[in-house]
Amino acid sequence: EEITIATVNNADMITMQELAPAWEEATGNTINWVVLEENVLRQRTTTDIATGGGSFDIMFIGAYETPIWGAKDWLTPLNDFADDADYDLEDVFPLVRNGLSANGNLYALPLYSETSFTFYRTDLFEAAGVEVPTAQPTYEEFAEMAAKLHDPDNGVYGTCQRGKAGWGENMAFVGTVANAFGADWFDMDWNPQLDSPEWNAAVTYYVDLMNNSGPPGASANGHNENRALFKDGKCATWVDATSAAGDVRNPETSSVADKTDFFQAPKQVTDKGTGWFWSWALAIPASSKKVDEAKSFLKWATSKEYFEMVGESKGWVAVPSGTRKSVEEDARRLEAAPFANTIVEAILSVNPADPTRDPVPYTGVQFVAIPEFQGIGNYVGQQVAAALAGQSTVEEALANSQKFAVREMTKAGYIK
Amino acid sequence: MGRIQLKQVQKKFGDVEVIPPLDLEIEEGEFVVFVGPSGCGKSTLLRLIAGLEDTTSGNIEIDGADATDLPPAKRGLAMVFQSYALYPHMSVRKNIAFPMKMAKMPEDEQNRRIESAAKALNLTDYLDRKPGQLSGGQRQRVAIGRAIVREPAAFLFDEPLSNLDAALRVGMRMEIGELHKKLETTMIYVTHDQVEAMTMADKIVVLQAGVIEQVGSPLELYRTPRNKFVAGFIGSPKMNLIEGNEAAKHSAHTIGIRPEHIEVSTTEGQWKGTVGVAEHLGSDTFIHIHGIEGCDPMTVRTAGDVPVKHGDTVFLTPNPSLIHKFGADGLRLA
Amino acid sequence: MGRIQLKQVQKKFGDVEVIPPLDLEIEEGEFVVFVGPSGCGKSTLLRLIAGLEDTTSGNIEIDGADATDLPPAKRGLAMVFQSYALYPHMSVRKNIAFPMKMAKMPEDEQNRRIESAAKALNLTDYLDRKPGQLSGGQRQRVAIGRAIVREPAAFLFDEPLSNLDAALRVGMRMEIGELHKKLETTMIYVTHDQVEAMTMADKIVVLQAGVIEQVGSPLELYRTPRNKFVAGFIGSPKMNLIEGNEAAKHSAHTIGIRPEHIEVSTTEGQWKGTVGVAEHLGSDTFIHIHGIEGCDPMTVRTAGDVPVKHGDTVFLTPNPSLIHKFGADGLRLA
Amino acid sequence: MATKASRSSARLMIAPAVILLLGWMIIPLGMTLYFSFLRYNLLQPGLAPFVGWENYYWFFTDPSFTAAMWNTLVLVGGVLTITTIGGICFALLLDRPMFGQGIIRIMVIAPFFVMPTVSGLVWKNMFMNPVNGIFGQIATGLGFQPIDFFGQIPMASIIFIVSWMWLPFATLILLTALQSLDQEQLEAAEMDGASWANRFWFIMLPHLARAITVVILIQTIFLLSIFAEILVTTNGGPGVATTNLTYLIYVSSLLQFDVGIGSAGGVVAIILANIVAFFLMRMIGKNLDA
Amino acid sequence: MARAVSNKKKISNTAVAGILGFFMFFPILWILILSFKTEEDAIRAPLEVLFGSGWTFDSFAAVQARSDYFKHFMNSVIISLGSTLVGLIIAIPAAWAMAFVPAKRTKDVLMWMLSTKMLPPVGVLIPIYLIFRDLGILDSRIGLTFVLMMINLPIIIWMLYTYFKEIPGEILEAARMDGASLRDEVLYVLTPMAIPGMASTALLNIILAWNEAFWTLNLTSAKAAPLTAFIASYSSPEGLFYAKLSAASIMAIAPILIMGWFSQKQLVRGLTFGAVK
Ligand SMILES: Nc1ncnc2c1ncn2[C@@H]1O[C@H](COP(=O)(O)OP(=O)(O)OP(=O)(O)O)[C@@H](O)[C@H]1O
Ligand SMILES: Nc1ncnc2c1ncn2[C@@H]1O[C@H](COP(=O)(O)OP(=O)(O)OP(=O)(O)O)[C@@H](O)[C@H]1O
Ligand SMILES: [Mg+2]
Ligand SMILES: [Mg+2]
Repeated sequence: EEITIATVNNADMITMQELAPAWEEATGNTINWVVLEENVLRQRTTTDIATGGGSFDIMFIGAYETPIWGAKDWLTPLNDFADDADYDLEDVFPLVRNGLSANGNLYALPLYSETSFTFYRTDLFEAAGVEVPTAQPTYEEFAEMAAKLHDPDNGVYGTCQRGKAGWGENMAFVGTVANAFGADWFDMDWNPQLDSPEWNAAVTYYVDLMNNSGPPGASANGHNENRALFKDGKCATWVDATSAAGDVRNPETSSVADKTDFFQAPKQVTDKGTGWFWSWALAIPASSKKVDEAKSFLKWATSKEYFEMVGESKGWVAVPSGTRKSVEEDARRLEAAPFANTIVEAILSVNPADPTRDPVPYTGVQFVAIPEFQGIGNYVGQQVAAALAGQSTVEEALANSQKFAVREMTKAGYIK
Repeated sequence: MGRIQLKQVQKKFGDVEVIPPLDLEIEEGEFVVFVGPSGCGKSTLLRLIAGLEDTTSGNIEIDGADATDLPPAKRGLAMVFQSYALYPHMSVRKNIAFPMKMAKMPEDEQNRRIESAAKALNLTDYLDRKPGQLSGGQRQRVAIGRAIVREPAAFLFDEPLSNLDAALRVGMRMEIGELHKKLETTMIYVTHDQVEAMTMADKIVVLQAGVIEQVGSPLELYRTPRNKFVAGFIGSPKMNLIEGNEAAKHSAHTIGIRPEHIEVSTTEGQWKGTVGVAEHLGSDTFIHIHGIEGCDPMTVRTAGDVPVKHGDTVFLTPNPSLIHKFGADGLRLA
Repeated sequence: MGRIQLKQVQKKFGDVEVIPPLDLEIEEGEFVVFVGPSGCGKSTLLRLIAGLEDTTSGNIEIDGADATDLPPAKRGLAMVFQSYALYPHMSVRKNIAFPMKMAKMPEDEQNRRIESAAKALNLTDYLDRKPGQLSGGQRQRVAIGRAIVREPAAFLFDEPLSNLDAALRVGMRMEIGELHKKLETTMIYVTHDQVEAMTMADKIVVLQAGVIEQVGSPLELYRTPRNKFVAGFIGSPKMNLIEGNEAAKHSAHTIGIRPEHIEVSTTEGQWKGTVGVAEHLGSDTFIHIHGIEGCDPMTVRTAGDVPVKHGDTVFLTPNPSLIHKFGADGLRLA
Repeated sequence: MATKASRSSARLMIAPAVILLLGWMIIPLGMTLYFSFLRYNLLQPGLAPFVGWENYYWFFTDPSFTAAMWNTLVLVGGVLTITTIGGICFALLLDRPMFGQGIIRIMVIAPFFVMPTVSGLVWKNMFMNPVNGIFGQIATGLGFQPIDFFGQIPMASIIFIVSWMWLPFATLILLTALQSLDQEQLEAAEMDGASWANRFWFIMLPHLARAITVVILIQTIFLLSIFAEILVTTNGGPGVATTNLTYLIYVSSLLQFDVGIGSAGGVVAIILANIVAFFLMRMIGKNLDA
Repeated sequence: MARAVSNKKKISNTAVAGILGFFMFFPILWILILSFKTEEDAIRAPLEVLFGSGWTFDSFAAVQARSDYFKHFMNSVIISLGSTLVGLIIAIPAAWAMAFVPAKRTKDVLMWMLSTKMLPPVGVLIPIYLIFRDLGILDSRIGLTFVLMMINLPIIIWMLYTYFKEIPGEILEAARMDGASLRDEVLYVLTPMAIPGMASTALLNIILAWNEAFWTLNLTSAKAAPLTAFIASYSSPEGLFYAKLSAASIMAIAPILIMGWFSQKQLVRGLTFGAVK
C-alpha cells in the first residue's frame, strides 16, 4: 500500500523522513511525502480535510487544529492506542494528550511538544559582563540585557525574535509577551481586546526591543530564519521553542552548541502564559481510506522505539522532546542533553486553560482555540509586522487589528 | 472534356453585386484570357468557376453537367495561382504528387506522371528541392506541373506571371503557349498584361465592373473593338480617341486611331501639333504631341529612331482605313 | 547645385570587393540612370553617394566639396526608395513635412511647400490619408513629394517604379520625366527596366559586377554598344548574337543584329528558317525563328500583323548597315 | 475563400475550444457566484445559509480592500512601466550589431524561464536578505546599513523581482518588432535629416506601438494574478503593504477558509479584471486591426 | 539592407549589452555557483564564496535524498507536455477556423477567449477543487493536465491564430483544388507549414505550464506533484539552507532553462502574438 503524508519542513520531520524507510521495509508499504512550508501545509491540509478531498492519509497538525477538527469528526479517533500496551500511551504527558483530545477522544499522536524559553549565548553574556538571570526576569530587564549585548558591527544582534507575520509565527511570541503584559484576546463576552492599553504596551515593547537590539529585516524572520541566525552565532538571545534546543546544542548542526544555555521566557505584570504551548502531532483524516496502514505508521513514528532510533542515529541531543516521560528520563538523553529537565519542567508548568491574568472564555496560550482565530491571528500578525517594519505605528496597527477582530467575531456570530 | 458554360451567373459579396448575371461559353480546348481593369471581377469569375466561391445565383456547367454546387476538388479543374501557392514544406516531387495522392492514385502511376511532367517542364533536376530553393520561373513551372498531372478538364490561371520579372515573363509566356498547343486542354487565363493577352489567347474576354464588354479573338478586338472601352483597353500605347469636329467629319461622336497608324512628317500632314515628350527607345519612338483639337496629347508610335525633340512642330496623317468610329453611347458604329 | 564626382571610389563588404575603384562624373541637372544585372552594385553605388554606406576608399565630391565623410543628412541629397519607405503612422501631410520638421523650418513655410508639392504631384486630396490608404502610384508620389520639399541638390531613385503595375509604371515614368524638366535638378536613377532607362536618361551607366561597362546617352548605347554585354543588355527583344561562319563573313568573332533590323519575307532572303512561335500583338509581330546557323532561335520583330504561323518557312535579311561586330574579347570592332 | 461548406466546417472546428472555455468560465464562475451569496466557511461545515449581499458587504468593508486595490494597481503599473521602458532599451541595444549576440540574448532571456516560486525564493534569500544576502553583504562590506528590502520597501522589492522575470518577455517581443522595421524607413529618415533621437521618437516608437500594446495586454493578464512571488517573499505584508487583490482573496478563502467572502472577492476581481480586459481589448483590437 | 558597421562600434555595443546581459543572468549564475558549495560556504561574503571555498555535490545529494526529484520531474514533464499537446489539438482547428474563415465576430470571440484568462485563479479554486474531488481527479496528472491546458488554451489559440494568418490562403485553396478534403488540408498542408509557429506556441506553453505554481500546488499532494511542489518544500529554512535551496532551484529550473535556450530562436519567432506584421 501507498500512504501519503503531509508534513512541515521542520528538522524533526525531516529526520522522520530519513528514518521512515525502516518502517517501509518492515511493512512493505511505501510513503509519499508531501513536504511543505508551515503556512502552505496548513492551508493545504485544511482545504483537503474540510472538503473531504482525501488526498492525505496522515497529516502533521498542531495543538490548535487537533481539538477543533476532532470535534468536527474530521479526524479518525485514536482511542485504541490506549489499549495497546506495547505503545504505552500513559507514557505520554497527560498535558500533551489532553491538548490533542476533544470530547474525550484522542485525535492525534504527538511527535514533540514545546513551550518557549530563552536561548542565550554564555560567551557573549560573559564578554559583555551581563549577568545571567537566575529567576524568571522581566521583559524590561530582558530589554536591558539585549541592548548591552547588541553589537551589529561584529555581526551580533542583541536579540532575535520572530517578526514574520502569521499566527503561528510572530504572534506566538507576541502573544506570550501580551500575556505577560496582562493583555488578552477576548473578554468573557468574546469582545476583542486588542485596543487595550496592555496590548499597546506589549506591542510597543516588542517593536522597540526589535528596533533597538534586533537584526535588520526582522519582519521577515520566522522560527526557522531565527534558528539559522542563532546557530550561525548572530544572536545573543532568542525567546523561542524548546524544541529547537536539541538542534542548537547539537555540535553537528550548530556553531554555538557549546556556548548556548537557557532560561525561562520573561514575565512582566504576570507570569501567566509567558511560555507558549504547542505540539506537533500526527493525525489521520477521516477521509483516509488506508486507516490501518496509517495507524501502523503513527504507532511506529511516535513509539519509544522510534525515539530510540533517532537517538541512536542522530544523537540523543536531537531526539524530539517533550512528549514521552520515558524518553526524557532516559539516561542517554540526560547525558547528551543536560537541559532536558529544564524543558520538561517548563512544558509541564504551562496551563493552556488559564493563560492570562484576567479570566478569559478560551483556552490556548499563544492562540485561541476557535476556528476564527487563524484569520484574526494572521491579520494581527501582519499588522504587528507592519509596525515592526515601520510601515505603520503601533497604535494604527492595533486599531486596525481591533476593527478586524470585531468584524470577524461579528461575522462568526460571537458578537450579536 | 473541358467545355465550361456560365449561365446567368451572379455573385454578390454582402450587398455588393460584383458580377451581375453573366453568360459565357468556353469551348473545349480553347485558350481564353480574361482581361479588364483592376477590381473588375476577373479573379472572382475564375474562383467561381473553380468552386472556391459560391455563386449567388445562376449555374455553372462543366462538360454539360451542372457543377454549381460541387466542391472545388470534384470539378476536375486545376488552378495555378498568382503566388504559385506551392507547399513550401514539400519537395518539388511531393508538390507535384499531392493531387494524385489525394486522388489515391497508385504509386507507380504517380511516379510515371511526375517523371513525364518534370521532363516536359524541364524540372527533372530539381525534383528533390524544396520550393524555397527554386527561382521564380522554376516555381511557376512546378505549379503548372502540379496542375498537369491531374489531367484536368481545364486549367485556370490567375495572373500566373505577374510575380516574375520582365525577361522571365517572356519565356514563361511562350512555355505556357507551347503547353497549350501540346495538351490541347481548355485554359482560362487571367492577366492584366496586354502582351500576354494578345499573344496567348484564342479568345479574349474583356470585363468591366463584372460585365463582359466584348468576347473575341485578339486581332478581332484589336481591329474591331465593340466600344470605346475595349478600344482603349486593347493596344499599347493606348488608342487616341478624338472628339468634336474631327469626329464629326467622320459623322461619329468619337473617332479612334491607334498610335501606330499615324504617320509623322516634319513638313506636311492632316494635323499639326508640337512635340511634348519624345521617348526614344531605339527601336521605336513614342511621340506625345500637343495642340491637336479633341485629343491632348496625341500619341504616335513610329518605328526606328525619329529625330524629333520637345517643341518641334510636326504634322500627322492618320491611316484613313484604320480609323475607328464610335457613337455617343460609346458603341462602335458600323 | 548638383554636380557629383566619384573619384576612385571603392567599396568592400568584409573581404568582398563589390565596387572596384571607379570614377564617375555626374553633371549638374543631368538625369543619369544606372542599369545592370541584379547584384551588380547599382544600389550600393547609390547608397555610397547618399552616404548610407561608407566608402572603403576614394572620394565623393558634391558641388566640388568633399562629401566623403559627411553624414547623409548633410549632403543635401534626397532619396526615393524602392519600397517608398513612407512612415506608415503619419499622414501624407506629415510624411511630406517630416524632413522640414527635422530642419526646423517655420510652420508656414512648411505648409506653403507642402501645398505646392501636393499640387504638383496631384496629392492635394489625399493629404490627410495614411500611406496604407493610398494606391501604389500615390504612395510613389508621396515619396517624391517628401524628397521635393527639401529642394535637394540631387535626387537619388532606387528602382522607384518596380513595385508598380505596368500601366501605372508608364504614367509615373512620364511624371518623373516631367518633374526633371521642371526642376532641372540632378537625378540619379537605378532601374533594371529597359524602357525606363531608354526613355528617361540623359546618360546611362551600364554596370556589371561593380565595373562600369559603358557610359553614354541611350541612343549611343543602342547604336554603338561598346561590347557584347551592353549590346545584349540594351534593347528589347534582345539583340541576336551570331557566332561562327556568319560572323566570320564579317571578319568578326560575333556579330549582332537587333530583331527590328531584320526583314522577313516568305519568298527570299539571306537566311532561311522555320517559324517557331509567332506572337501577334496587333501593332507588332515577334517571330521566333529556328534553323539559322549560329543563333537559335533568332528573334525578329516586324511592324503590324504579319500572317505567319508555326512551321512556316521564312527568309530573313538583316539590314547590313546595322550589323554590330565584336571581337573574341567581346569588344566592339571599329 | 469563404464558401458555405467551409463556413459550416469552421463552426464545427471552433466548437470544442469554445465549449471548453465556456464551460471553464461558466461552471466555476457560476459556483463562485453561488457561493458568494452563502455563509460558507470550510471550517464550519454543514449548513451554508443564503445570506444575500452580506459577503460582498464584508469584502468591501475589509480594511485591506482599498489597500489591495491600490497595491494591485501599483504592482501592475510598476512592472508594466519598468518592463516596457526597459524592454525598449534592451531591444534597441540588442538590435545593434555586436559580437556574441546569441550568447547575450540567451543571458537576457534566461529569467523568463525561471519559476516564480524559485525566483521569489532566490531573490528573497540570496540577494535581498539583509544579513546573508548579497546586497546586504555588499552594503555591510562597504560600511553601509543594509537595506531591509521586504521590511522597508516591500512593494518596490516585489515589483523589482517581477520585473526581472518579465523584462525578457517584453524585450523579446519588442526586439522582434524592431527587427521587422523596414530599414529603408530609417534610412529615409536619416536622409531627411533626423537625428537618432528623432528617428527613435518619430519612426521606431510608432512602429513599436503595436508590440507595446501586446506586451501590455499579455503582461497585464499575468500580472493581475501575481501570487507565488508574494506568497514566498512577504506573505502580503508587512501589514497589507504587498497584498494585492489576488492575495487578499487567497487570505479570505484559503487562510480564513471563508469561501463565501472569498467568492465574493473572486466575483469582484473577475468583474474588475474584465473591466481592465475590456479597455485593453479595445486598445489592442484597434491596434491589431490597423 | 543592413548597413555595414565598424568593428569598434560592434565592440562597444557588445560591452554594454554584455554587462546588462550579465546582470540579468547573474541571479541564475549565482545559485548555480551556490549549489556547488557547502552550506557554510554559501553564506560567506560573495568574494569568499567565489575564490575562498571548494566545490561539492553534497547539496544535490541531500536534495535528492529528501525528495524524489525524478518523480517530480516526470510529473512536470508529463503535465506540461500533455497539456500542450491536448491544447494544440483543440486549438489548431479553432485557430484554423478563425484565421481562414473569418466571420464578423471572430475578433470578438478571440478577445473573449483571452479574457477568460483574466479569471483570477484564487477566485475559482474552491469550486474547481470541489469538482475535482467529486470527479476523483484530485492529485492526478489528468486533472492537472486538464487545468493547465484550459488556462493556457486562449494563449495557444491566439498565437496559432496570428501564425496561421501569415499563411497565404491561396495555398489552402490550392490544396482544395488538388482534391484535398478539409482533414487533408489541415493535416498535410496547414499543419506542416505552421510547424515553426506551432513549435514556438508549444514551447511557450510548456514553459508556462512548467512554471505554473498555483494550480499545481493546490490540486496535487503527492502522486501528481510536479517540480513546483518540489521547490515549495524548500521555501523556508531549516538551519543553513542556501546551498540546498540553490541546488533544488537549479534542479527545478534547469530542464526548462536548457530547453528554452536551445529553442530560443523558435521561441522568439512565434512570440509575437501578432505584434509584428
Ligand atoms: N471576399 C470579398 N469580399 C468583398 N468584396 C470582395 C471580395 N473579394 C473581392 N471583392 C471585391 O470584388 C471586386 C472584384 O474583385 P476581383 O479580385 O475579382 O478583381 P480582379 O479583377 O481580380 O482585380 P485585380 O486585377 O486587381 O486582381 C473588387 O471590387 C473587390 O473589392
Ligand atoms: N551589407 C552588405 N553586406 C555584404 N554584401 C552586400 C551588402 N549589401 C550588398 N552586398 C552585396 O553587394 C553586391 C551588390 O549589391 P547591390 O544591392 O548594390 O546590387 P544591385 O545592383 O542593387 O542589385 P538589384 O538589382 O538586385 O537591386 C551584391 O552581391 C550583394 O550581395
Ligand atoms: Mg485578381
Ligand atoms: Mg538594388
